[in-house]
Amino acid sequence: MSDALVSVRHLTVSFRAEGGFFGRSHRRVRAVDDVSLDVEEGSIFALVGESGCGKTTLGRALLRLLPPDSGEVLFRGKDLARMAPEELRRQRRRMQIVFQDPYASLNPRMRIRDTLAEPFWTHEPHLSPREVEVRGRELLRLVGLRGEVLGHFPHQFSGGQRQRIGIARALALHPEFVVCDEAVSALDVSIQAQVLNLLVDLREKFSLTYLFITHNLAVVRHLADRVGVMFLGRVMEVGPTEELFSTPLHPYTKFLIGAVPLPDPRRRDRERLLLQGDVLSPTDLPPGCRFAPRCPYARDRCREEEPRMSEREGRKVACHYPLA
Amino acid sequence: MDRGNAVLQVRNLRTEFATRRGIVPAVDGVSFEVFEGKVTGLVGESGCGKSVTALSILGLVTSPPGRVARGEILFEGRDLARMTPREMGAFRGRDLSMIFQEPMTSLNPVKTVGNQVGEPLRVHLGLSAREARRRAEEMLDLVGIPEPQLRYGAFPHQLSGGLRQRVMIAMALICSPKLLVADEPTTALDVTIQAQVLDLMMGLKNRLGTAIVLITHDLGVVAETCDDVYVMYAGHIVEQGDVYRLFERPGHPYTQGLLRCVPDASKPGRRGPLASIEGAVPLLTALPPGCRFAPRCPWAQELCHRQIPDLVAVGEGHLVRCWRAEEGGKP
Amino acid sequence: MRPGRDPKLIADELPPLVPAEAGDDMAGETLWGDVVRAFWKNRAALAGVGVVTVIALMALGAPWFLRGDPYAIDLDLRHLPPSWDHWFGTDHYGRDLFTRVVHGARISLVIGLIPAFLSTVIGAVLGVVSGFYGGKTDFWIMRLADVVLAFPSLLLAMAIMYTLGASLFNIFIALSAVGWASTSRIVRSQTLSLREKDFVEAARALGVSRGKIVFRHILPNCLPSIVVVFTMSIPAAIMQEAGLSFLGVGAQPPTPSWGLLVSQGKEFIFSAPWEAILPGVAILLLVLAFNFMGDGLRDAIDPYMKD
Amino acid sequence: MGGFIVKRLAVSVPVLLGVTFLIFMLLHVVPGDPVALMMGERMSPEVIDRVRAQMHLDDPWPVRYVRFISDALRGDLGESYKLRRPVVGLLRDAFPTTLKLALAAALVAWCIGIPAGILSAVRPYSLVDNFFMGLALTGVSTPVFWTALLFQYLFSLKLGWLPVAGFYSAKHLIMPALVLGWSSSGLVARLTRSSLLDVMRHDYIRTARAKGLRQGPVILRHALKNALLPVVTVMALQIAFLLSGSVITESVFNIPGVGRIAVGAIQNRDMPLLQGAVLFTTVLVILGNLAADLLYGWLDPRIRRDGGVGR
Repeated sequence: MSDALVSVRHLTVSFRAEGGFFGRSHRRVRAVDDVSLDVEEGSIFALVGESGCGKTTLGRALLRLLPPDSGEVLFRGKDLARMAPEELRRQRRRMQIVFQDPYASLNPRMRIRDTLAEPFWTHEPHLSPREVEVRGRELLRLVGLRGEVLGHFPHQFSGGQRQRIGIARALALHPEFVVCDEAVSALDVSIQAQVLNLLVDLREKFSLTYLFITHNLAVVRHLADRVGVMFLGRVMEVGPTEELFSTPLHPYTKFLIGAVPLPDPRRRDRERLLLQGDVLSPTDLPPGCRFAPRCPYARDRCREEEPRMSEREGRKVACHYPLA
Repeated sequence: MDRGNAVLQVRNLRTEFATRRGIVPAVDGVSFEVFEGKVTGLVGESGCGKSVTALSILGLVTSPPGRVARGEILFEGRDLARMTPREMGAFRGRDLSMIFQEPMTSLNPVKTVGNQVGEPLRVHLGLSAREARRRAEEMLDLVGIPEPQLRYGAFPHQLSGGLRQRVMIAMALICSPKLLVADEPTTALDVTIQAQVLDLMMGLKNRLGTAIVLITHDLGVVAETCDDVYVMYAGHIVEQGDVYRLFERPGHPYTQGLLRCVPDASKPGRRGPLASIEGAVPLLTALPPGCRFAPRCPWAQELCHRQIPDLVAVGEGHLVRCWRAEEGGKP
Repeated sequence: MRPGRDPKLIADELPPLVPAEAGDDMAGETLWGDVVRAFWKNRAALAGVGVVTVIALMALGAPWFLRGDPYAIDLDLRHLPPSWDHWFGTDHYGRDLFTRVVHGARISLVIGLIPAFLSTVIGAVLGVVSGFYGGKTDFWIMRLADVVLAFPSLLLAMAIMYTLGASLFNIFIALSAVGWASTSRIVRSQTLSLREKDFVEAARALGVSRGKIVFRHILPNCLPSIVVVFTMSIPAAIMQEAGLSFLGVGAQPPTPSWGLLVSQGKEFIFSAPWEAILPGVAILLLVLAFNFMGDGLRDAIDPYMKD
Repeated sequence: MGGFIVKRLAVSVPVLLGVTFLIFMLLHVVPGDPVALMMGERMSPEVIDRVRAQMHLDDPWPVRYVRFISDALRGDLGESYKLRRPVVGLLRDAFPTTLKLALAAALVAWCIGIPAGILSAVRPYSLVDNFFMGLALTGVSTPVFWTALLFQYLFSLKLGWLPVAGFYSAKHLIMPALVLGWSSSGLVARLTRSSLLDVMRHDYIRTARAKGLRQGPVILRHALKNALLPVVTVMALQIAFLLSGSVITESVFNIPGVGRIAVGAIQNRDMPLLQGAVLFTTVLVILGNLAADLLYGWLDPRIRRDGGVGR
C-alpha cells in the first residue's frame, strides 16, 4: 500500500519466559508473532484483543520502544528496526504515545511545566525558557486546561486531567503518528467521552494518524477506520470497521463482538454467543490454529495446520474456514 | 407495587469517612430494596459511593476511618447496622455474601482454593473437613471449573482470572445465601470471560433463588442482567426504577448523559463526536449546596444550585432526584 | 447534553475524592512540604530531633562551655563517683567522664554522618546504575553486594580494620565498605520498578537520553527512599563504631570514643559501675534518638514511595 | 521445588567464591610482613626469609589464592601463629558453644518479638502498640556490650543470681542469651508488626471477613502465615546477625566461641586464625540464607509449585 504511514512486515517480538535455571530461561514467548499491518496516513487504526494478546507489545514495537526479534517497522518507508540510535532519536518527535494509566504516566516529582518542557529540551534545545513556558501554556489550552496549572504536580489533578496532560506532552512536537495505548480505559465513562472527543478533535487540527490499542469494542466501532483483531500474538483479521463488525470473517472476531454487553435491556434475551474455555497461555501454543482449542467451528485441518493470512475483497483473515 | 418479598431494605444509609479535610459522607441518605430472586443494580462512576454502600451492607467498612453513621439495613427484618461484629459474623458468608472485583488479590495466596471454598461450611455449619471437601468439590463443579477434584488442591496463582472469579462465586454461594453482593465482579476480566461469568451468575441465581446486588459502572452489564436499577452520583441515589423503563426513559439529566456516553457495539458507528458530560464529579469535601449534579447539568436553574431536590415519582416505581423531574429532566 | 466540542476549561476542579483514598493525606503542594508536615505531627520523632540537637549543640560547644580537658590525667581523682563537680564521675586516670563523654559525642556524630553519607552515596549510585543499565553491569554489582552481605557486618569491618590498622579514619572506610551493599539493593529494586513506569517510557518515546532519564526521572523518585536509608544508617554506623571501639579495633586510647569508654569502664564494672554504664547511656540515647527520627521520617515518606 | 533448590545452590557458589576471594585479598595483601609480625622484629632477616619460603609466601598471589582454596576444600585452614594448632580444630571446638548461644538467643528474640509484633499489629497506634514499638526501638538501639555489662552488674553482682562469665553450665548461657536475644527481639517485633499490618490490608483479608470469620480466626488462619513469610527469612538472617553479634557477647562474657577466637586473633595479629574464623562464620551465614530461602520456598506455594523465584 503506497499511502501507509506505518507498515509492519513480519514483525516478531519475544520475551524471555519466566523461570528456568538462574531465572533466565532460554525459552522465549512470542508476544507478537509474524505480524504484518498497514496504518494509512490520516486514519484511525484500532487494534483490539483480550489481555495478553500482544496488542500493547505491538504498539511499543511500532514506536521502537521494544526491539523486534525480526521483521520490519516502516515509518514513511524507513525501517525503524534497523535505524542508528541517533537517527532514531531524531525520528522520535514524529511518533508519540499516550498511555493507559494516568497515574503512572506522569513523573510524580515533576511539575507540569517540566513535564511539558521535556520534549522541547530534547528536540529544540535552542528555545529559551520563556518560549518553552509559552509553548507549555499553549499545549495546556489545547487540551482544555488552564495555563496557570503549569506549576502544579500530577497528584493535584484528576485522572481525566492527567490524561489531558499526557496528550499535551505527546503532541508537543507535532508528531504525525500517535499510539493511544488504552488511553481512556482507566477513566470514568463520562470522562472517557471527553478525552476521546479531544483526541478526535486534535486529529483534525494536526492531521494525525492514530493507532488505538483498546479492548473497548463499542468505542472502536464508533471511531476507528480500520480494525485489526489480535489473538495470542497473531493478527486474526483486519478490515474496515463497519464491515468487520457487521460481517466478521474470523470466528474469534464474531465471538469477541458477541460478548460485548449491550446497553439495551430489550435485547437481553437475544441469542448469545458464549465462547467456551479459558484464556490460553502463549507459552504452549497448539500446533495448528491457535484459536482452534476454543473455536466451536474448528475442524481437523485447523488443529494441524496453521492458517495463513489471506486477502479477500480488501479484507484479510487468518482462518481456514472464514465465516460468511 | 408487588414485587415479591424484600430480602434487604436499606433505609436512609449514611456512611462517613474521617479525612484530614473533615468528615466525608461517601454514602448519603441512600435507600433501596432488594427483592427475592431479583438482580438489583447500583450504577455510577468511581467515587459515587456504590462500593461503600456494598461494604456497609456487609459491615465491612474499615473503621477507622469509616463508619456507618445513620440509617437501617434491614435483612429479613433484622437491622444489620445495629448488630455487634459477632452477630454480624454469623450472617456474613452464610445468609449474605460478597464477591469482589479483583479475583487475583481476593483469594488467599497460601491456601488452596478448595480449602477457601469450603471454609464457610466449616465456620457456619460446623461441617467436618471431609464433608466440607465433598461439598466444595460439588460447588467447584457447579461453577463450571473443570476437574474439580484436581483443582481443589490448586493454589490461586495456578488459575486464570476467569477461573479465580468462578472460585470466588463458589465460595460466596456455598452456604446458599439469600443475598449476594457482587462488587464489579467482571470489571477485571476480559470481555469473553466476562460474558461467561455473567452467564454463570445469572444461571446460579435462577437455580438457587439468590437475590443479587450488582455493583457496576458498566451500563451494558446492567442492561444485560439487572431487574431494578439505582443510579448513584456523589453519594446520592439520583434515579431508580425498573431496568426497561430506566433505559428507555431516563429521567435524570445524569442518567441521560451517562446513557448517551456509551456507544452501542451492535450499531454502526455514527462517526461523529461522542456525547459526553462536561466537568467532573464534585469533591466529597466540597459538595455543592444544591443538587450535586447541578454544576455539570446543562439545564440547571437557580433553584438547582440552591437546594437539594427530593426523589420524585415520575412513573410506577420510577423515582428521579431532580427539580425538573416532571419535565423529564429537560427544559 | 452537548457533545464535547471546544473542551471547557476544567482546571479549577480538583480530583474527586474517592472513598478508597478517603484516609490519605496526599493533596498538598509538594512532596517535601507534606513530609515535613506529617513529620511535625510525630511526637516521638520530634523528641528524637530534640535529643539529637541537644547532643549536637553540646558536642559543638564543648570547647567553650566545658573548661576541662578530656585528656587531663589527675591520679588523685581516680574512680570518683558522680557528684556535682564530676557529673559522670571520673575514670581510672582521674579524667572527668562527663567531659570525655561530651567530647566523645563529636566522634559519634562524625562517625554517624560521614560513613552513613558515603555508604548511602556509593550504594545509591551503584543501585541506580545496576537497576537502570541492567545486563552485565547489574550482574557484577549485585554479585559484589551479595558477597559483602554474606559477611556478618561486624566481622567484615573487623577484618578491614585488621588490614588497615585501627584508627578513626579507617573506621570511615570500613563502615562505608560494609554499608553500601544493602543500600544498593534497595535503590536497585526501586529503580527496576521505576524503569517500567509509563513516565519513563514516555521519556524514552520522546528520545530523551539515558543519562537524562536517570537524572530527571529515576533519581528524584528514588530520593525519598535514599533519604530514609541515609537516616537509618546513621544510628547503625554509630553502633558499629561503638562495637569496633569496644573490641579494641576501632578508635584507640586515649580518644574518648564512647565504645572505648565503655570498654575501659568494664574493667571496673563492680567497683565503679558508672564508668561503663554512663557512656553506654549516651550511646543508647543518641542511637535511640536517631532511630525515632528515622522512623518518623520513614512513616512520613512511606505513602509517597509507593508511586 | 527441586529446581528451586538447585537454582538457589547454584547462586551460592559464586557468592562463596567471592567471599573467599575477598577474605584472601583483605588478609593476604596486607601491607606489612606477616612473618615479621608473627616472629617479632628482632628475628634475623635470613630466618625470616627462610620461614617465608617455607610458608610459600613468596609466590605470586593468584598461586597463593588457588592453594588457599584447595587447602580450604580439603579442610585445611592452616595453623594458628599464636596457638600453634590447626585452625580447623580450634574452630571445631569453639563452634558448638557459639551455636548454642546463637540458638538460645534466637529463641529469646522470637519468643519476645513475634508475640509483641502480633499484639501491636492487632491494634495499631493503640497504647499497647506504642508501648511495644517504643520498647522494640529501644532494643534495637541498645549496644549489646552495654546490656551485657548492665546485666552482669545487676544479676551477678547485686542479685547474685547468675554467674558473671565463663561457659560451664546451662546457667552460664542464660545471661548471654538474654542479652543477645533482647537486642534482636526489637527487629523481629517491628518486622512482624509491619508485615502483619501489610497483610491485613490485602483484599483476601476482606474476603475472609466477608465469609463471617471473626478477627481472631482471620488473623490466625488467613493473615499470620502470609505475614510470617518475610519474617521467617529475616529470622534465618538473624542467626547470621546473632553469630556476628556473638563476637561482642562472647568477649564480654568470656565464652570460648568462634567470636572470641576472632577477637583474640586480631589482638594477636594471628592471620590464619582470623581468616579461618571469618570464613567459617560467613559460610554459616550463607548456609543460613540458603536455609531461609528454602524455608520460604517451602512455605510459599507460589514458589513451591512453580520453581520460580517469585519474590
